[in-house]
Amino acid sequence: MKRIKTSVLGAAFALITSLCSIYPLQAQADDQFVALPSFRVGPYGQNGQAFYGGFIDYLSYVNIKDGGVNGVKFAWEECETEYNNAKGVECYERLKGKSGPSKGTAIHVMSTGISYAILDKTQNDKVPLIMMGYGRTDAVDGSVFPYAFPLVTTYQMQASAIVKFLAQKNGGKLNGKKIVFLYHDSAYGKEPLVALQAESKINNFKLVEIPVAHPGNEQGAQWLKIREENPDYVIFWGWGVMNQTALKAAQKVGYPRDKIIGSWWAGSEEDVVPAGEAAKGYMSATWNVSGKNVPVIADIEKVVYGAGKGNFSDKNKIGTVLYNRGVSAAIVTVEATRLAQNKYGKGKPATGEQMRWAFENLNITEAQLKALGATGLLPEIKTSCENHEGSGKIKIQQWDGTKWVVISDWIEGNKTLIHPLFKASARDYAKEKNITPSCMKN
Amino acid sequence: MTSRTTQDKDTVLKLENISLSFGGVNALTNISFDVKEHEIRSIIGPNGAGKSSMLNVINGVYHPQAGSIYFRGEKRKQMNPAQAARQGIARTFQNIALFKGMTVLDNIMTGRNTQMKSGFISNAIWVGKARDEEELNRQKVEEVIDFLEIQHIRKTPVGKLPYGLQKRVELARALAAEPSLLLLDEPMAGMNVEEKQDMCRFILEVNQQYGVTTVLIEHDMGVVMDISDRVVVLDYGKKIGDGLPDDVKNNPEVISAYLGTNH
Amino acid sequence: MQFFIEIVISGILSGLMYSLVALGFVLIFKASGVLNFAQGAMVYSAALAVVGFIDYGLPMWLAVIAAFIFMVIVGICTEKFVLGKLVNQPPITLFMATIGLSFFLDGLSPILFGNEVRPIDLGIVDEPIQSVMELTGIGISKLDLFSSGIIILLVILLALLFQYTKVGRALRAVADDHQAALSLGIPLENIWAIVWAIAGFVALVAGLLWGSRNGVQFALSLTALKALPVLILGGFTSVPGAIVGGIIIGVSEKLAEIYIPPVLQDAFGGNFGGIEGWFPYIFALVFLLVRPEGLFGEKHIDRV
Amino acid sequence: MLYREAGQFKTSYKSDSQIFPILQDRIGMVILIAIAAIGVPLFASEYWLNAILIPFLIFSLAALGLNFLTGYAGQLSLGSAAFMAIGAYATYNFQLRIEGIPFPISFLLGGLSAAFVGVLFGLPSLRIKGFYLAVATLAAQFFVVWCLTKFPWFSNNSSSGVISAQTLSLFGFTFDTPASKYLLVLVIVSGLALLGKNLVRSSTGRSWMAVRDMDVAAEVIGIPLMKTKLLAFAISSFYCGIAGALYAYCYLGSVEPDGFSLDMSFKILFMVIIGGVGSILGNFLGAAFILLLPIFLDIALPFISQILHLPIPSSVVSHIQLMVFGSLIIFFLIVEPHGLARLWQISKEKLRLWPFPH
Repeated sequence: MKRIKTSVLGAAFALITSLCSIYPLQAQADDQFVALPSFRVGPYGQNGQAFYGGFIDYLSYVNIKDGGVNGVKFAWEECETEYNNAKGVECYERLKGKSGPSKGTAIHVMSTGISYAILDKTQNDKVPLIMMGYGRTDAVDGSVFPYAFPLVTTYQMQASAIVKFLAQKNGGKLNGKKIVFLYHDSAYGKEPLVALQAESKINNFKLVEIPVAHPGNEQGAQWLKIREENPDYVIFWGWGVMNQTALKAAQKVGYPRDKIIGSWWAGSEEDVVPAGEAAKGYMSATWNVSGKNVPVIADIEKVVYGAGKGNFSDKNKIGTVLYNRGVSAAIVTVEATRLAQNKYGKGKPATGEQMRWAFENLNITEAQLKALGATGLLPEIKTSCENHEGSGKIKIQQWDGTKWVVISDWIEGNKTLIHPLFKASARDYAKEKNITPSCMKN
Repeated sequence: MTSRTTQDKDTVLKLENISLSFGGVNALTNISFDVKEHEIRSIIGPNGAGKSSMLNVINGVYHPQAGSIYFRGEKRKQMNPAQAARQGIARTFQNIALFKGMTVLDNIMTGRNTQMKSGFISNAIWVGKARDEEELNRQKVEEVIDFLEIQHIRKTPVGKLPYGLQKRVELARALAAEPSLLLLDEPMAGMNVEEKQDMCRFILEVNQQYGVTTVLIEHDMGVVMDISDRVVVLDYGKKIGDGLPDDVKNNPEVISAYLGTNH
Repeated sequence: MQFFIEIVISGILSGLMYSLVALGFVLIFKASGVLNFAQGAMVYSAALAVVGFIDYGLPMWLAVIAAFIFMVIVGICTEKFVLGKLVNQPPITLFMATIGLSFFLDGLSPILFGNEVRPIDLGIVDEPIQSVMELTGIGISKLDLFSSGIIILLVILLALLFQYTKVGRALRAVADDHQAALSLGIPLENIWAIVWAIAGFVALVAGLLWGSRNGVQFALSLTALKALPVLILGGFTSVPGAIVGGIIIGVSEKLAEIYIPPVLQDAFGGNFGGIEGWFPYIFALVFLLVRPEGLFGEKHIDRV
Repeated sequence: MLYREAGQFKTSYKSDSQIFPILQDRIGMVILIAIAAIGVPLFASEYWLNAILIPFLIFSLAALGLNFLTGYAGQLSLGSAAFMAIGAYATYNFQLRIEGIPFPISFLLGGLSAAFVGVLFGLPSLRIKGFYLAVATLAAQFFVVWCLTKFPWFSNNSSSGVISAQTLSLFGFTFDTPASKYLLVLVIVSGLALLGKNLVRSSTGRSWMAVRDMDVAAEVIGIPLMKTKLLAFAISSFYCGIAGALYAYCYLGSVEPDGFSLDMSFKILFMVIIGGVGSILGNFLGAAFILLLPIFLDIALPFISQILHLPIPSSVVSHIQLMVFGSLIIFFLIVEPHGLARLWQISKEKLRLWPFPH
């Protein structure tokens, strides 16, 4: 016993001392470093795997195919956050130390919670925080959040766009209709509330809000309630296990799935496959299409996996919604890098400040997307200081039991209604933190 | 509710027709006896006679269904053990009830707890009031430690001590409270001869030097007859004898209880 | 009214699902006085094992058997390497050990069986029974009904086991009094190993039913949290307690989830849904204060 | 040879009841404090300050809080994180709603709010014990988090329920650099740790331990159970509350109720178990261990996999972490129920004799 104890003690101290020797290693000075606090385990690990797999595959694609941007290769490092805020912060601190001269090109955390937790830090460290389809949405106002970018589109705009879609289905109006909003009871699920409340006023439909406590693997009561309410549609803001549970529960109470329309975090293969038959007919929003028929996705499979540099051992995730979303996120990041180099000098990695400027002056046109072989994969993006969102467009897709089928063109949310909401909340934030809103020139 | 009674001053404790039962099972039935100042009062009887229950009634661990208890003339139906302790009733237990996780010193210090007044805030700040108080009580405790000759084990965790010493520490804890009435539940059970002799010596000294009234439960007849002033005999929860050791010894009922039923 | 009935029914059905998990706790607690927090993790592991073995190419029935064997091994190892080493430790220590165990299992099983979310198909579509639906307008889930049937069957099975088999008698003896059992020459280690195996089996059944309900994913190990209030209510040592407690919890939480939030909303404004998370605990807690020994647990007196 | 108390005689009870009776320990402590207060801020990298040292200190404090309750007073609690949440949110609201309140005051008030709620959820402990109580504390865990999520007032009506901490400034000095935040945390934590140490060696601590070891006997020697238990709950929650406030203000900067999850409560419990139940030092050792272990595995396992030429995907790494966690808990409970603190003691015993075996 004694021996064991002392050996344990030895081990414990060895561990601690060896930890003291960890010092953030510098990345290659001439690389463009991308920090990826990713998550591949824990309750949401599935979603993380697909997204970051796609992201990394595209970066290696760019490295292999055209040797990076103007010869500047991309370097990246992952750090497992398990979707946990505290771990996210630790990862951020660890990765930012490694980013060398190009101090954190851009950081993608794919977690609203973590993005909130590191928002201020990224601000101080001058690292652009890219929140594509998640995170602090009032960061759309770049004069208050110069370094935060809720790119492509936000929860509020998405909700508004979904309402618009439903209106279109009903010949343009939703008067007297009843819509249930079933949401994950967290920052993620609550963001759209303001938008939907506003929409229900102007479109005068009845909005019924039903929250589901984390993790949401028990929704019996909620769905009974829905069945009692018997709404015309259910707008569904689920995440992780909550999604397939909801579809199952809907089936359990016999609520038609084709009247349920989910957010883009409730619209991936990972969400519907486990629900099996129950998921058939279910719709969801998305800002990127799935499938391998997009040229760039096919090319990635050919080039990257051909070279044996793929991020996945089995390729079945390629072309899934979240994989393609990862690719889309990477495309935007790469294009920003290109833009930054064009302004601040080709052939050398861009700094955080320079990347910030690039993200704030993005203009990814249809032509550009075509050139990249990403036509229709994601919408056009044009950002400015007033608009860190850049698009606000989504498509609606439907699960046919085997794959997601896009059933709409790009739908834009009601900007004139939603963006003022962002402005207001950004102003409050500025007041609370006593920031004086001002646009950065470069 | 309390009421003055007309009994003579030097009766410390008086029990009148105490009855106690657990879910229909009678542990004590209609028992009365008294304890006088400075005496050593022994309670004897076969196993399961209700001796320990008797002590538990006296210091409020059990609450009798019937009967009344007079402590220093104050009548009480029942009280909780903490109150009893504050009124100066200390006790030891049949099977040792020390605080296993703590050192001998700390165990005995807990005995002083009723005397320590400083609140947790001053305790946290430590310097000043709390510290002085700690020291004062530490001195008291050290006196007890010297008296019971356990200096050498001061800092040892009680769990590590042999049975005999644990019994002694438990006595020390009780004495540290400077009780006016001391209840000892088989303090010599499972001891060898020397240990018993020591323990007897301590009990007698406590009783004589400090004049502490003592109620003693003990199996060893020899010991009981030697040291106690008066003896109560219980059997099956009933009182079958009460008086001076010699009278009790010759009481036929008692003899039959001990010999007739061979426990 | 009809809606109310519907809520109660669905409450009863999902309550029985909680009972199933609670049952595992009770078995182990009865026999070895350990509150096995890892029961939830065992449910998760069992379900994962089933789908895992299916992925390895086994047919369903074989996968189930294989999973059962896996659970038995887990149980025996737990007894040998964890609890066996902790005899005569205070119950709280054992409890914390099982928390450790639950972490261990949560880590181990995904490595062995993969952590992709997968469905379990018992061949029953989880939808309301049409005939009843048309007749009364009340929706009763086929799967839930089926599950309840299984659970009741399981309980009867266990009851028989306890009543009429040698092992069962030994188990009861152990549950009543370890020392006495020892003196009767019943080898505790084996008994405990058996109990853990049975608990593993219960976990397996739970895993299958819950898995077919929500798909097999990490959240299955959170079913333990649903079972704990049931235990408080029913008492740690009573099988009927687990069943009744489960039903009470199931119904009360559903009713609460439906009827309390509107009241709060009128009082404070805002949205107060999602009280299922804590309601069972507060409910059980209040119940405890009134009746500390639970529904069927027996009172005990502190001896000095 | 170096570590010997020979020739150090105690001439008064004062000197005998010092925290560090042995000279070498006192010297060591002084050096340690010097390093922590001067060396670290000067030389430690931002990563070490922000991502390791600050959370380390904060969790040590939370563990200390839980240790009062579980380690000293013997009441197992699974709801520590909830009380951290209360501390954080209460402090936030005091800062927000009381104009120009100095932050130490609002921290104090935050702690007191946590203490108050702690007492409320402690009340059942008078009637129920052991597991029943442990499960009852889960009620606190879930209920508190729910309340903070549901009443918009707590998060100042932020649409997301997330609060972002105001900047701390005192007498014109703002704590915004990692180093300054670190020092602030260091001062508060070490101060509270000292108070805690005093508390547990005083009559208060003794009555806690008495209740823990045998409540009936404790009552018989005049320790009022109710008062003692509730005090334990109050002080424990107070410490957790302060820890929570620091967690929000000096570590994450913005928190949401769900952040204070059951996992966090368990994490804190493990720090107590592995560090040492019923020990002050243990909390620090435990916190260091539990926080550093995953980071260490993150970095070590890939190395190992390279050496052994077998690829370990990051998902497996985290699962292995879980397993290691679990095994360690069990291991410590079996081998050394008193945790790292006791191992530290043992090694000191050895040092005293070294180099002579006996």
